[in-house]
Amino acid sequence: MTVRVLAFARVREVLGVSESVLNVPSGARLCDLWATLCEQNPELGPLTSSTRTARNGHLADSTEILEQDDEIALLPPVGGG
Amino acid sequence: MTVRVLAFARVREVLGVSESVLNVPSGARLCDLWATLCEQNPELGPLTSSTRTARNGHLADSTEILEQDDEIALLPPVGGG
Amino acid sequence: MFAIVREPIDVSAVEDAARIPGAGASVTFVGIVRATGEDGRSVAGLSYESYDAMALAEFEAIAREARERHGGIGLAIVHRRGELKVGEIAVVVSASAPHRAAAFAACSYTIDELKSRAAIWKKELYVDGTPGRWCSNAGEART
Amino acid sequence: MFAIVREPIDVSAVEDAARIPGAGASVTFVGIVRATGEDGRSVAGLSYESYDAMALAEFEAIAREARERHGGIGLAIVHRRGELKVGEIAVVVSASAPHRAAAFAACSYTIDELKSRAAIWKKELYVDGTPGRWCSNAGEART
Repeated sequence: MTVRVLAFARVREVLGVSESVLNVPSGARLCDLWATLCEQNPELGPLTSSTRTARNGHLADSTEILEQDDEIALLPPVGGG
Repeated sequence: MTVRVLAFARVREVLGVSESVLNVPSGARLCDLWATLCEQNPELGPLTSSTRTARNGHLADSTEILEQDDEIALLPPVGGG
Repeated sequence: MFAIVREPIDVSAVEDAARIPGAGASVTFVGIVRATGEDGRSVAGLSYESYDAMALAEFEAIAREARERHGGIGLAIVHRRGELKVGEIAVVVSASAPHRAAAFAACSYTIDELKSRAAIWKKELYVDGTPGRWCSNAGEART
Repeated sequence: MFAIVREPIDVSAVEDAARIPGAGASVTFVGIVRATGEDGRSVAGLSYESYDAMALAEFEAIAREARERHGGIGLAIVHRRGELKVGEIAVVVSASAPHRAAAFAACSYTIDELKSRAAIWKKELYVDGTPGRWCSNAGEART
């Protein structure tokens, strides 16, 4: 199963890409996706508590189960204006 | 002795002119000038309590004594903005 | 920029004039002639007159006060006089400051004080042709 | 008008878009790139990025809230993204209303909420070439 991952600001810089399509096992939750990303990119770890996640344009709980073609956005603390 | 009188808004309409040069007796006070104007223009009477007076660009007390060439402005309640 | 003008006001020029070096925020108030008068009657326009010397001195006094309260701010005030139609701009107040709290406060303070203190008068002219009426800000609630 | 744009923002166009019929007051906030960073360092510019879909949805949500609080108001929000130099305009919020209290309150509410909620990020770029720093509004005092 694949999901699209959008990353912004510091999280984007750590991942090195703003957008990617990732394979995730069926039944995986948002927090599993984040954990996988942290394993591959240890610098993400310290950002865990400050990074919120949106699923298909809406803030999501980390326990939500991913579905095929979900658009997952990784959102550091905002700084607009 | 003469003073220049500037009138605005409703007071200007009652006097019929925005600017005039008036003869005043030596020693006359601001309130004497107003009283004279009220005699000549009875419609001014009801405006007495709401009209402030400036002398040479500064709000003045009605007991101040007029001097030659004073610029006296008759100021109804303001309504700018 | 402190001015009373006969011609339409260029809002951008007032904003620019108020902009200080180091500004992070600019707040601009624009006052527009409304179609509805104070007593609900349909307004065709407003006629403004001013005692320019005193009004401009008051603009500068208000600006001094705003600077005392809010520190290093930039401020510009332009008021129009003459006959204005509904929808036309009567007054523009612009304030700039390093941060937005001061810019909002200075702009709001300035228009409140201008309305209550500056030697400017306004007559409502009605669509139905009934005699115009001089409007006072005396009873108006401060914002 | 709710937009995130790459090009310089036309402040007048945002003001015009926010203008409702019956408006007696328009209040416009302009956010400008400052030369001094959050920690006092000299800033060469800011780099903004955004998640446009979520940011625009948030602009509309904030506008709905402002209308619920302040009645018949007009509101427009335009934010810029990309690299901005010191002195350039990053955001414009304009509100119009029959009277000025609502216009001031709606404009102020909107910029406060935008800064704390919209999916927009800002990196300070420094004159001395040291690595840029992502800035969060989380700790910022509301005005």
